[in-house]
Amino acid sequence: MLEFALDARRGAFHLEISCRLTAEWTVIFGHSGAGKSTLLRLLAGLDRPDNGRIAFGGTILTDIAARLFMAPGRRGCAFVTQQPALFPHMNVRSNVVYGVRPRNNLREWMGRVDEALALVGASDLHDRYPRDLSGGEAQRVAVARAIAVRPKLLLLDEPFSALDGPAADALLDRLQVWLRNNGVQTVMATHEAADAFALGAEVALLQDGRLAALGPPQEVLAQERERITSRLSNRAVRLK
Amino acid sequence: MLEFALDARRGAFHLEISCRLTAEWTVIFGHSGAGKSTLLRLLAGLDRPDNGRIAFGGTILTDIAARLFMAPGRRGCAFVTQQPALFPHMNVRSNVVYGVRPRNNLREWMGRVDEALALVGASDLHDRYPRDLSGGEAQRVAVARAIAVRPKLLLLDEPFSALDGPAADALLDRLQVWLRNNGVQTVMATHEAADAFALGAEVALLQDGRLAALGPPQEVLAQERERITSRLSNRAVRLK
Amino acid sequence: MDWQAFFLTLRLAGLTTAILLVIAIPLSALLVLGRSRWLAVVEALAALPLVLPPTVLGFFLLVMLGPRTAFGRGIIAVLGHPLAFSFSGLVVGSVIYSLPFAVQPIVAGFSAVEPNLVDAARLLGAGPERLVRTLLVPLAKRSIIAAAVLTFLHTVGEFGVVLMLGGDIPGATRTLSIVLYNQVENFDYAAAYRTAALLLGLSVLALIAIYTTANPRGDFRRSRRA
Amino acid sequence: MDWQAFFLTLRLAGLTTAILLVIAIPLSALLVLGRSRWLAVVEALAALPLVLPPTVLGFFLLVMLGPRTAFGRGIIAVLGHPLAFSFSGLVVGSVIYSLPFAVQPIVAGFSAVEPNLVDAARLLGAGPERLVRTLLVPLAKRSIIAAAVLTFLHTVGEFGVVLMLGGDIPGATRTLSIVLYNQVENFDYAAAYRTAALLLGLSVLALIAIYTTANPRGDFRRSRRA
Amino acid sequence: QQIRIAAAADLEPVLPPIVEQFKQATGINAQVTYQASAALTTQIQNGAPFDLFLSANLDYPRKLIAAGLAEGLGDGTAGSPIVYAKGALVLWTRKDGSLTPSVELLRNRALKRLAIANPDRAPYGKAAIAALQKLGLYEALKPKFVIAENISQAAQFVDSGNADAGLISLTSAKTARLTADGRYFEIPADSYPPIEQGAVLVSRTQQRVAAKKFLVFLMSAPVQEQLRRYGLTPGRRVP
Ligand SMILES: Nc1ncnc2c1ncn2[C@@H]1O[C@H](COP(=O)(O)OP(=O)(O)OP(=O)(O)O)[C@@H](O)[C@H]1O
Ligand SMILES: Nc1ncnc2c1ncn2[C@@H]1O[C@H](COP(=O)(O)OP(=O)(O)OP(=O)(O)O)[C@@H](O)[C@H]1O
Ligand code: MOO
Ligand SMILES: [Mg+2]
Ligand SMILES: [Mg+2]
Repeated sequence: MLEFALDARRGAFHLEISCRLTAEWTVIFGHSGAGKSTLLRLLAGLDRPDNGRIAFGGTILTDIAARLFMAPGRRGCAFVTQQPALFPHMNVRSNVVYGVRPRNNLREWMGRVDEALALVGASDLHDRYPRDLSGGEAQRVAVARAIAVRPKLLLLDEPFSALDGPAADALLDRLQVWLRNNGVQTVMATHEAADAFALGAEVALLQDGRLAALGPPQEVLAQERERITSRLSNRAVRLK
Repeated sequence: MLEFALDARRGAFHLEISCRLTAEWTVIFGHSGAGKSTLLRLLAGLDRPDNGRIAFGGTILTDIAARLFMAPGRRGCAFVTQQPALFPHMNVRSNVVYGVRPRNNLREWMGRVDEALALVGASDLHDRYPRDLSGGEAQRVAVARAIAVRPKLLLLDEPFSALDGPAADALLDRLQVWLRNNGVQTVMATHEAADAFALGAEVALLQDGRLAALGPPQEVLAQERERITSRLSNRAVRLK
Repeated sequence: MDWQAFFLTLRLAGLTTAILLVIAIPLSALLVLGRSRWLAVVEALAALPLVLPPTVLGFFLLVMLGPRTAFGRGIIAVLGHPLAFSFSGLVVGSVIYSLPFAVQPIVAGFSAVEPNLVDAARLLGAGPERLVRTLLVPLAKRSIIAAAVLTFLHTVGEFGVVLMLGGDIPGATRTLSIVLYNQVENFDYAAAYRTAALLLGLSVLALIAIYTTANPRGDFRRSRRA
Repeated sequence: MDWQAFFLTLRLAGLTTAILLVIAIPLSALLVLGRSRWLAVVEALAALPLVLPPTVLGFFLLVMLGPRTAFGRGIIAVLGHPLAFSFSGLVVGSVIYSLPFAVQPIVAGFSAVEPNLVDAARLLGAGPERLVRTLLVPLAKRSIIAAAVLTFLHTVGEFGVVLMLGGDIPGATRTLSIVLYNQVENFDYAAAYRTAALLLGLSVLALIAIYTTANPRGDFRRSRRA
Repeated sequence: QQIRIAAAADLEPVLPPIVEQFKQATGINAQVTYQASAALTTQIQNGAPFDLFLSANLDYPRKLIAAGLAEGLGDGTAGSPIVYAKGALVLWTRKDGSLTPSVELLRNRALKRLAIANPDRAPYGKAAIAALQKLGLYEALKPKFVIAENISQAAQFVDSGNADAGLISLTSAKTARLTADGRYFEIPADSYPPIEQGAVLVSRTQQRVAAKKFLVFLMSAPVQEQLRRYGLTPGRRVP
């Protein structure tokens, strides 16, 4: 269970959100600039809020009033940022293995890397260097690197924006099964409302730094649904 | 008119394409790893092919046999790369104005910047630095920077992957009008087949480094259309 | 404190640093952006002045700039006097000796600039000159500061070349390092300690000022969003 | 050619470079990753050895390490002899004098590493030590090479500190720079030219080897795809 | 057996054959470090492991004696350094220049730059100033001085053509290198106080006997006589 009350200013932008996420998979939905990345960075511990606290599974990750701040690497939390920040001087295997612990069991190591890469469909990229990957390949490797650490909490910031719809859907499905089996709570920022439905995820709707709604997609995206369906039908019509 | 015959190897990947693009707007469609970015980089002059030539509007841009290679900045061509490579030490205005010439007319300068930023809906970002932009904002600024130079040929590599569908559609519509008015030929890589229909663009379908088909979307995406419409309908159904 | 020597030293170090930045920035850009294999040789040559003891380098310069070489005679014909024993001579000597201090960090700094950004600038029509001015220099700012600090401080402390080429002429070539050396050699330790303390004190203050503004700590390390 | 002096010099320069990298890498990491305002002061102090003429610095070290200070007497009590006039003494002097050549470029190099990558490593649980070893050092490779080259070459050419602190004892403190200086002082120019030519020749070869491997030109500047 | 000698830089052309002869005669190896006398004095003050110090003047040895760091054996007492040689000052020019060394040259307007050694500590520099003052030329020549760290550097200033003439030591002028390219004129010995060079035993030496043997050898008649060849006048006789 992830619980937080956060208050953070970035220039004119003001993020002020307080909520409790209990679902296995939460989708943070919102337009460009709504504050999705800002929120995830705070949760991951990459930034500090001006005020507020974050607790996950009973552990306090951030508590400004109590001067508590747990380092990003200690939160049991993995974060796939919007730009896949792969280490350019390491090949894909070394990137994926970077966060794996303990570091003394080579077979365990290699096993985890293979599992993670297979899951994202990047098994043949082992020896490549990041600059030799396509945009979508880099994103998949970044996801593999995050799940290889076996986090308790996984934060994803538009992780499949460089993949086409079918590929992203297939990947999400596989990922969902794996994460469920491994008991990982996931929070994913996206601007694809359809993802929420496909995943059967809880939806947190961000608007301008506030939480506009929280609940199942059918409720939260009621308005949005109209717009999306009409657009989808339009397109479907145009396609025909 | 853009005409090229290219042969380039990158590790095990082999790009071999020869075609002539005459449409105002061409969409390069293909799965992740199909070779979209590789092709655009060759057209922009960021990479050299192993063999082949590129000609645009009668000018030869690249001709390996004849040892001709025009520098990227001289091709009358702007390129929005898949990662928006904004200059981190300059604010948005300075980024957008960077390629504008001549550099002696301040009003012209400012006019162009304002026009470009307005077109992509980023007019309020003038004074921001790149690290203070959201993912979608950065992409829009990158597009503004490219069109501010008034290119004859515009290359876009998944320029709106960080925007939600409606926002991307609206932007594409505005951009199409502007580009038409300014007589710019555009080549855009995307994995959203729907874009091709929306734009009424010609489609070049890439598969594994080869040109699988070239023509109007209705023809080229015949197979693809089936998959897409069924998926769209599925989703539309799930949404209901 | 010999204030004349103090200001002479400042002038020498300042001028040397300025000249070296003007030389080292384009040279480093060439080394980083160029593609010829010969550039490794140029880069190696640019590091060489360091290998020789400064007094020996000073001696070679003394001979080379003097009237016994065609080069030296050319200079004398132009200036009307040999470069040695003049302020300009010291500048020439210091520039040559400190060249590696400027080139090495700047080459490293330019090499670290994201190639993606260089590509972006090229696409927008930037030629080499603009690339260096608007991209490499500001993005390698920290390396350029390092180069300037190394060059400046080293010239302040420079002694061997100055000793050889200078002739200890007050107001022209008597720098603070010579004064300090003379104080030590003449067993005037009290004066030497005073001079050294002043020099160190001023340097520390200047450096703290530079480092506080150059690295606004915390902020500098802020990662990019999104 | 005085081969004893030659190998002594290599040993001194090699050891000094190794020690300085071991000191400068963690120090630079602290300066770059730390957040305290006092770090600007530390950074300033680390640049100071340059300000003093090497002979004067050598003199201060000589006095400090000698039997006339409590510190020096302590060292003599431990070692049985003063640090000065021994090989270890030269190492100490060279390390102190060359500190800025190592710290300055490395700090600049570390500063240039993408904060996004540092964040990514932290998220994956890397502590400071791992961050430095797996990320900062390999990504600032070019700056570390610059630091090593500056330190090594400068120690080869180092003269003032060695002269003062060494006492020119063959096999212990007679380095090539002293030999070369003595040859020049003794009007034995032919020998001086030979020694200098050999030194320069070897250095050029070594440097070309370094720069050809460190910067595979063209390839190095290849931009990231996608 | 081995002794370590700290010797003034101007002895570098002089001492090597003497050391060789000493080794032949006694089997003792003398290993010499040549540096400016002032630097050597500083080093001895701070514990340098030398057994003997051959300075280019008397001041530095006296200073060490006063500090209890060295022992003189001159006059048969421990109180004063042994004067092992006296130096001579010469005016030196290059042969290929238009100037011939002479007192007249010092008055010549064509003389633009005159190299001297640092008068604060180099004995030849002190002597040069004294001589010029005696000749009444000091004020006129002062703006033309270029000051070198030591005699050998003063010679380099002239030898490289950057200075027109230099007041240097006879020992330098007599080296093969400088005789080949230059001419010298000996400054009259009565125009400057004698350049006496003193030797002392470093107090903390472990090689007292061997070091004294070297001093005795240095002061022996044949060796003293030999010094003339290198441009030094023999010092006083050993008592
Ligand atoms: N330092 C700053 N100064 C001003 N505004 C800022 C600053 N930092 C962030 N912002 C603004 O905060 C808003 C939220 O940014 P955030 O990156 O969280 O958006 P997002 O929801 O992730 O958008 P996207 O989908 O485009 O990635 C944006 O409008 C951004 O411009
Ligand atoms: N140096 C290389 N070695 C091996 N393979 C390479 C190299 N460079 C590129 N590739 C491969 O070439 C293929 C085409 O890459 P490209 O970036 O053009 O794909 P793309 O169509 O843009 O994909 P995306 O939609 O994911 O961005 C990819 O499979 C990539 O892994
Ligand atoms: O031998 Mo000296 O002490 O350099 O004149
Ligand atoms: Mg975002
Ligand atoms: Mg791509």
